[in-house]
Amino acid sequence: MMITVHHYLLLSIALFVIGAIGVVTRRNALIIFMSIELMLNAVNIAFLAFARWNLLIEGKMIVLFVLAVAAAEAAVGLGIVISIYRNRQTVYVDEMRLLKG
Amino acid sequence: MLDTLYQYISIQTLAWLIVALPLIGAALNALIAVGTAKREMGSYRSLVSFIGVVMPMLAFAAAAAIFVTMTSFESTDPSFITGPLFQWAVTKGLVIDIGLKMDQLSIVMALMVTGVGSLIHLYSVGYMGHDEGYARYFAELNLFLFFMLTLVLADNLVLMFVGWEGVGLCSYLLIGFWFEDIAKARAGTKAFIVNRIGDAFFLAGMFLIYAVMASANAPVNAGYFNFEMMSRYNAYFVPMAGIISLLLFGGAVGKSAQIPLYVWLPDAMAGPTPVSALIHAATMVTAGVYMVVRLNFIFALSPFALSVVASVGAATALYAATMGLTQTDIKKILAYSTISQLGYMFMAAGVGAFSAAIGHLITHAFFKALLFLCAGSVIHAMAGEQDIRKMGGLRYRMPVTCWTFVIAALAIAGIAPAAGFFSKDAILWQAFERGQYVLWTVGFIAAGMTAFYIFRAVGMVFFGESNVPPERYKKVHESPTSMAMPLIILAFLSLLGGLITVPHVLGGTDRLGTWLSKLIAYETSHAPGEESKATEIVVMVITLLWSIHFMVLGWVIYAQKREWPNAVAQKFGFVYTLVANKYYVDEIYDFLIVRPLNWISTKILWQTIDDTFVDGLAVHGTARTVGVWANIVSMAETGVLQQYLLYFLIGAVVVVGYLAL
Amino acid sequence: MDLIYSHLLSSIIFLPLAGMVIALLIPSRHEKAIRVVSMLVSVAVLVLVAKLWGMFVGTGEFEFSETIPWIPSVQIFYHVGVDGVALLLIALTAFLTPIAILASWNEITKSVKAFHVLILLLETGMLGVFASLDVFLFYVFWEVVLIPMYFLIGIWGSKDRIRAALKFFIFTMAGSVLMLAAILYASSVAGGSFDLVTWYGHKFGLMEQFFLFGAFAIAFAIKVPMVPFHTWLPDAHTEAPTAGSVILAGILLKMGTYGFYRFAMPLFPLAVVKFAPLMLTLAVIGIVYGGLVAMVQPDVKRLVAYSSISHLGFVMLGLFSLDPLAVQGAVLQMVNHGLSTGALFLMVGMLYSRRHTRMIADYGGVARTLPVLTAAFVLITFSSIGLPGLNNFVGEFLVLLGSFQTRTAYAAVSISGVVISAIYMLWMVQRVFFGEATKEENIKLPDLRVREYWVLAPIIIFIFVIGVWPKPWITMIEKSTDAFLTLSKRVEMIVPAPVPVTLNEVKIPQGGE
Amino acid sequence: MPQFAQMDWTNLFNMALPWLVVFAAAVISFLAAALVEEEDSLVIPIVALAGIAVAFAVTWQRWLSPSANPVIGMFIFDRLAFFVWLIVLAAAAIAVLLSIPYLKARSFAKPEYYGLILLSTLGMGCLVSAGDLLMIYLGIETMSLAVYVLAGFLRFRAASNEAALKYFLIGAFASAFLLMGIAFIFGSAGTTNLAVLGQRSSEILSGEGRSFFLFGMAMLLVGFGFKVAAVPFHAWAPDVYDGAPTPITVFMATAVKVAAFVAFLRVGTSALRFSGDLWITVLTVGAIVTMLVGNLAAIVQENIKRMLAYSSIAHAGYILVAFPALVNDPQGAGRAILFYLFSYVLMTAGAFAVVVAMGLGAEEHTAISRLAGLGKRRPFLAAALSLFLLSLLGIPPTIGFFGKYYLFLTAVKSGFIWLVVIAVINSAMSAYYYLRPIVVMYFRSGEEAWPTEPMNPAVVAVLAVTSISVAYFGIFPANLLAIVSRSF
Amino acid sequence: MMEAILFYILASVAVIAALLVITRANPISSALMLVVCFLASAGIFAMLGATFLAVLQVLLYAGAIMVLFVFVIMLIQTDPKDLKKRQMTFGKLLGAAAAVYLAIVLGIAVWRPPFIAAPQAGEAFLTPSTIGHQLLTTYVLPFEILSVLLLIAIIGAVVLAKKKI
Repeated sequence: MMITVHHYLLLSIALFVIGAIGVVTRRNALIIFMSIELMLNAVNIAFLAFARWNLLIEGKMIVLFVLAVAAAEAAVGLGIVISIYRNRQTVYVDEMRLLKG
Repeated sequence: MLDTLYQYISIQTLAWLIVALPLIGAALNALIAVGTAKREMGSYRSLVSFIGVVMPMLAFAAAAAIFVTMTSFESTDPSFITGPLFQWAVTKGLVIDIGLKMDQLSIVMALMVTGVGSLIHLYSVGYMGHDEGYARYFAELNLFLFFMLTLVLADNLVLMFVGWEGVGLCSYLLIGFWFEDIAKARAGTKAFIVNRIGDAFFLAGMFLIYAVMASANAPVNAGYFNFEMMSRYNAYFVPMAGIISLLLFGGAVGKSAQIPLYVWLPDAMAGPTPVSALIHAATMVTAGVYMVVRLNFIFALSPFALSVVASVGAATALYAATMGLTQTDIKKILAYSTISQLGYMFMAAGVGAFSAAIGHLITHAFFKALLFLCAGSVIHAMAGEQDIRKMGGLRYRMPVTCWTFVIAALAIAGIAPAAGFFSKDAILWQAFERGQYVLWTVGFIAAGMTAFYIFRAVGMVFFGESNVPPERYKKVHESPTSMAMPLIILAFLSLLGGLITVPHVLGGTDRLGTWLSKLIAYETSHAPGEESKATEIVVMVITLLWSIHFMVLGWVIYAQKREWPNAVAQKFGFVYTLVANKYYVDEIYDFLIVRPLNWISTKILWQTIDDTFVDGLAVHGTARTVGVWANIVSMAETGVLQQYLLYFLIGAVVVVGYLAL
Repeated sequence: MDLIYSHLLSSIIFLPLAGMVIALLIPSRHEKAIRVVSMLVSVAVLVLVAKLWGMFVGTGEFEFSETIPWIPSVQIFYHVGVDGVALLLIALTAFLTPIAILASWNEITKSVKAFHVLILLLETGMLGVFASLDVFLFYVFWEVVLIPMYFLIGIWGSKDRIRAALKFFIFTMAGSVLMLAAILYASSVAGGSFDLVTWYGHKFGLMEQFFLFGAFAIAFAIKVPMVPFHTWLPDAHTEAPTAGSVILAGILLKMGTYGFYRFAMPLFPLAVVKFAPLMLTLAVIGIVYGGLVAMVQPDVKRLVAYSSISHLGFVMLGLFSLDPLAVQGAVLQMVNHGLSTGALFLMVGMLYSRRHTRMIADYGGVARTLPVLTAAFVLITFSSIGLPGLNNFVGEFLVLLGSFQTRTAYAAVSISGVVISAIYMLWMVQRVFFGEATKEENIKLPDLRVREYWVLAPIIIFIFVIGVWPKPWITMIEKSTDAFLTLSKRVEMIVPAPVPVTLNEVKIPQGGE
Repeated sequence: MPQFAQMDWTNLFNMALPWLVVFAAAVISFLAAALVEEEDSLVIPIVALAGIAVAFAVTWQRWLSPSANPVIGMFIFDRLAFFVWLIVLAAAAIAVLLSIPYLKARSFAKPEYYGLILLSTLGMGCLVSAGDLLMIYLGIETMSLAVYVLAGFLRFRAASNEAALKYFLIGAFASAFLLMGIAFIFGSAGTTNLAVLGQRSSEILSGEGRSFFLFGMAMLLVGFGFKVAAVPFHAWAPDVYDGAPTPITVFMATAVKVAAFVAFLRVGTSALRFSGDLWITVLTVGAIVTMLVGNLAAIVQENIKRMLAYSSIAHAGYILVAFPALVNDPQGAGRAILFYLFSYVLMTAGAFAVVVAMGLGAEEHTAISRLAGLGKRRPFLAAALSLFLLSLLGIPPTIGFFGKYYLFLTAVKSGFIWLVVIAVINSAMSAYYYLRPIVVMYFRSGEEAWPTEPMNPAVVAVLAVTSISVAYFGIFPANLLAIVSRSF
Repeated sequence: MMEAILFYILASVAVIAALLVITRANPISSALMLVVCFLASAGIFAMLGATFLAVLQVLLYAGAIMVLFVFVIMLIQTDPKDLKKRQMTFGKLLGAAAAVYLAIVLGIAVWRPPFIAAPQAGEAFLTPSTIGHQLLTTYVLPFEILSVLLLIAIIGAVVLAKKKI
């Protein structure tokens, strides 16, 4: 039973899709955000799998950057969530329908 | 004397003057009319009269001078052309010159038009004397003369058409002269529109002539529409002659008020009576006849077309005469009479007796103008009353009018030796001689009716007891000299005008026929043999007796036994109603053409096709569809983030699915 | 002055624009000054056009042509020039614009400055459309015309003006964007050039011709307008102010027919063969249908608008019958329609300014109170009907005569238009002017004012001039229409050869049969 | 991948100088924020503007004399980058200028604001000169992160919060897709360098890496589709444009979009176009749907900001019309896209500037009906808005017309005539909504004497520059066209 | 073989944890499950030879970021009873279906021969020193940009989240 790059990719895709499902099904902004983090994590797995199989260091370096960017995004994203909570006392996106049409 | 004239002015210029003088008069009077609009005319009135009357008279003088000159020409063909004043249109394939053609036919017409025209202008001075539109009236009347002379003297078909339409315009303006009466304005509109229907055919005929001339490779430079050229390339017309003739005749039917387009003429009586006399009796309505004679070289090529012309003419002659029997409006009687007489002319043309047609045209101009002017005189005296049932016994109050009217009535009834006798007899004889017995019979019957209805009018208006209220009757007076004078002159002409067409059999020379013979392509001028001579005299006498019989009948019944007609009318109630209502033709046209056209235009074309389908369904429908989709697309933007994410995901799935599989 | 004379055509095109700038600089409270300046500028344009007319030879080629590189990297040039037809229409534009300004002298009181600025801009656009020989340039001017007219209708129009303006804009826009697509495609197959003369020399493929012609034809047919693309016209005409209606009917509609004359037909002769029956059918339908619908309109302006549809049907009939006489007639008919319908709108405007209604039913019997206006109106009516001796007859006669020779059936049906036009016009005149003045308001109305005489007199003079002596006008356009026919009848197309892009002195094939 | 070790530091410094200037200005503005006491001091915006101006001048100078060897590491300092960055800088300057009165009117002139704009601009600089997918990702993130913050900058306003949240969540979601795409492209090609990808993509596509490569490409397309607001990845745009502070809306609609498009263009020309038909189909369909949805939805908008947002979606659709042409005629299509982007920035910025000018009172009024009678009250403002709208509509002689013309010409030349026909029909449809504000301004009369505030000099400056440019380049596009041609 | 067992264990933990993340009503539970998922992923990272990144994942992600998350959750949500009831809507179903379809499509696209094992030799082992070297040579430009990014994040978070500036 050989574990090939395809196995890792399938895992990555599975996590990515689970994240995507979470994004489209949940209404809590925080959980949506977490789902997105799941997707980024899946991407990282894909990068590393490819790096491993192609014997390229670039893949791993990119993951490093992705991690950093994800952290930065988390900071800003949580800031936004807090500021909206201050105004509206909610984090449910279906209650935010001020802008539409 | 003429030689002195020609030292100063060439005969060509003189010819141009015939046309130009009325135009100048029209222009001057139009300026006065615009200048005095909404103001009192004051002293301008005499200036207007002067210009208005003198110009036609000068034109008449010019025409007379040319006529005299032409008769004195020694060559066999006295006709001449003026040459182009200017070229109206010149392009590859089309040359139209503005030129006049003075020949035997046109000069006779010009004489008649200017002559009768001058008299009627003179008459109008008195008749219209107190109208506020005096200047306008004379401007329009002069303009009419201009166009009529253009029509008559034109050397090509297009210029003739200019005159043709121009007289239509003037007719429109003059019928609706008293435009404040909407019925009169309506009559003018109707006249123009009905004429236009004929003109459309005329145009089509012209286009076919062009096609023929083009196919004949005629030299373009001379102009395809030039009468001279057309007659020169006569032979090429053979294949198309029938259709061309019929189309042109369509124009004539409109202008000369034949079946089925005669309906405008009775209504046209709404105009001032001198106008009716000039335009709707003497000149314009005869333009159709003139055109047929002018183009006789085409008509003669198609026996079928000629037979159509003759049949329509005969039918109209009889049909209009029947309607003349029952009318009670004096002008209407004369109008139907005019239609009927025009029918005679077409019958003559149709059997090929073109010069007889012109002969009747001329004499008819005299006596019918006279009839109208007399009627005008009566109406003038009766303060606008036109119903003959409310007249009677007027001969004591206005003798000149009465006796001139009687002379004209004799003429139209065809009682020898008045003018109408010779000209009408010529037509009937020509029909008879050529074996057109049906036509002859129709014409014969109509002749009797003519005599009857015209003397019915004579009887009811001038003789018998007066139906005029006594106080009014006392006020009735003879017309002033300016009006009486033309009556007398025309009476003279009506009495003696027949001399120009006295046939050989009566020892005459048929001067007109001889004069015109050069121009007539196909007049079977039988040298009358002994047999036919006898026949001719027999037929003539029968016709004369027939007419006299009806004349007397009409006079007796309506001057003496006025209760009879009512009895007859009651007995033949249905027929009487039918005829008295002019066979309901106006109503039928209204029902079959006018209303459906209006309804279709309004309901189907405008409201259904235009508003509902094109604009509504197609244009606004598109807009609405776009609007609906816009709303749908806009509604998709619900404001809920998850929806957006869903669109995103579905989009991604589609893109990835398409690319990755 | 020399500069103006050496670039006479360009000076004519851009003089109104310069006038517009001047008008913009005048503070808007000096209304009189703005009016005077606009009037002077438009008259100056007329004078220059007269000068141009005097120098015009009439060779059938494009004269006064000027070529300046504009966007050379995409082969777009400022290339203008005129043949007889273009010159005639330019003259018409230059002639009607001052009249429109004069007609608005007292009528327009709102935003006077903007009004004149827009009129002058409009004039530049219209002149440019008729003078352009570069298709891109043509399209630019074509669209430039759209905006000022939109504002003219939208700001100074009557009640329903907004909808009418929008309809006008979107209709025209819809057509012209298709034309844009066609222009793009045609240029891409014609070697990237936008020069009309180069295009004339290019052999477009059969299917290409069909599609390109279709796109051009829709754009122009909307502008003409041909049935069934006509429904914008009654609305636009009805709602537009007098000057707008005059220019719209007098000139803008001619842009459509001119488009057919200059572009759609000579460029795509094979398509002309294919589509002629369709176009002729539409033209004939327009003649009859427009007339019949005009007949039953309750609104004078709508009536005149529908009559335009009918009249322009004659123009289209003339163009598509491809007969020399018919084409000449069609061109004259463009001018004649501009004069007569322009005058009709002017007079309807005069009536409106007195009575503030356009409904026929509100009038009746005004002939008594307005005798001179009535006289002029009847005159123009007969011009519009096509009375011989007046201008419209010349065009109609030539169109019918010519088309009768090549397209007998269509022409035969179209002759009915002659009757119908008499019906609707005279019926309208009868209802508006004749009869007894039963309505209080109609009894006391002032007759023509001095300014109104000046507005109408020039048009009436030309109505007579063209009607009585059409020869010089025909002579002026003859060579051009011959060239048009030569191009439009190229069923055997020119041998495909790489066309040199020499823009100066390119000659189009000399006319002749 | 070019080795960094060999890189010429001097050259890098030389080339990236404008980037550094902007960064320096940002840092200075943050430092100044600590020193300046009053909130609405003009010092910080002036610092920002000065930085942008210097950067602009330097960039222009670099454009005039580009380096012979533009590739430095993951950057490509070519004329394209400089030209686009000029546009971006101009857009940033416009955003800064408009922000001054806007924030002042709302008493919320926080000093961080301008620094964030500058940093975002810097991110765009990286994006437009990126020669590597990683750099594209980082550029996008840098640019977007700042804009997320800016969109939600008016913290007290619910709409602003909401806009920021929506933008952020969808943006992050899209980044995940983009990254996944990069991962698979990396996996199939073994590199993220665009130049190398360009050389090898045909080989990869015919090899066994094909499916990975196409998968990656699809994900990448999704990511870019989000950034340029192409349908169906557009849904955020109207809400975010609507809710964000108007100067930031300008910034998003112009600078962000331009940068994203240029990055897309770079990727498209280097690698993706070799997939030929697939690429064409997806982009053709995308272009059509984007135009349709944008134009349709814009028709029913009552709010001018939303209307312009949909309009900008539609314009993205027009630009996408030229993308399929990249396959056959990369140069022509690229130039057309660049020209259009330039014209798009001018007219969109101008139109939004008018919206800003209208919103300098106590409240921000963005309902189209509020424009009633503006033609009378503020003739210049109304005329400027009309000009921009007509330019957006594509009426000559405005730059919008020539841009559209050039764009469609390219597409036609590559044989996409039917696509162009659809595009022009859309263009006609757009007349519906572009004319509405004009109708309201000129044809309807408004009772109130509103807006009461006098024109702000900063807004006037923006309006003057944009309107004159729109008109001038519309009539004489030749010079601009020459610049564009030398940039691509 | 060992590798396979390890892989399947870690993978199933990660997937199950991920599923729990998106199904828990309470964000706290989700956050905790996310930590589990990240830890499992760290294991996967290590298996793929990126030990340093695995460590980083644990420290940075499972540690720092998730703590931040939990802080925010605690900050804004006082009572679990306030949590909204989850509801099934058509949109959600459609979204889930689309995502599943995406997974199938991707699976088919990815699951294609040749299935090859990872090459054993020549693997570039990513040590901290390699990373440092790389960051300052090849990746120096992205690294600099990253610094700008982080600057933005800091300022942005402050601007947005601070109660009063």
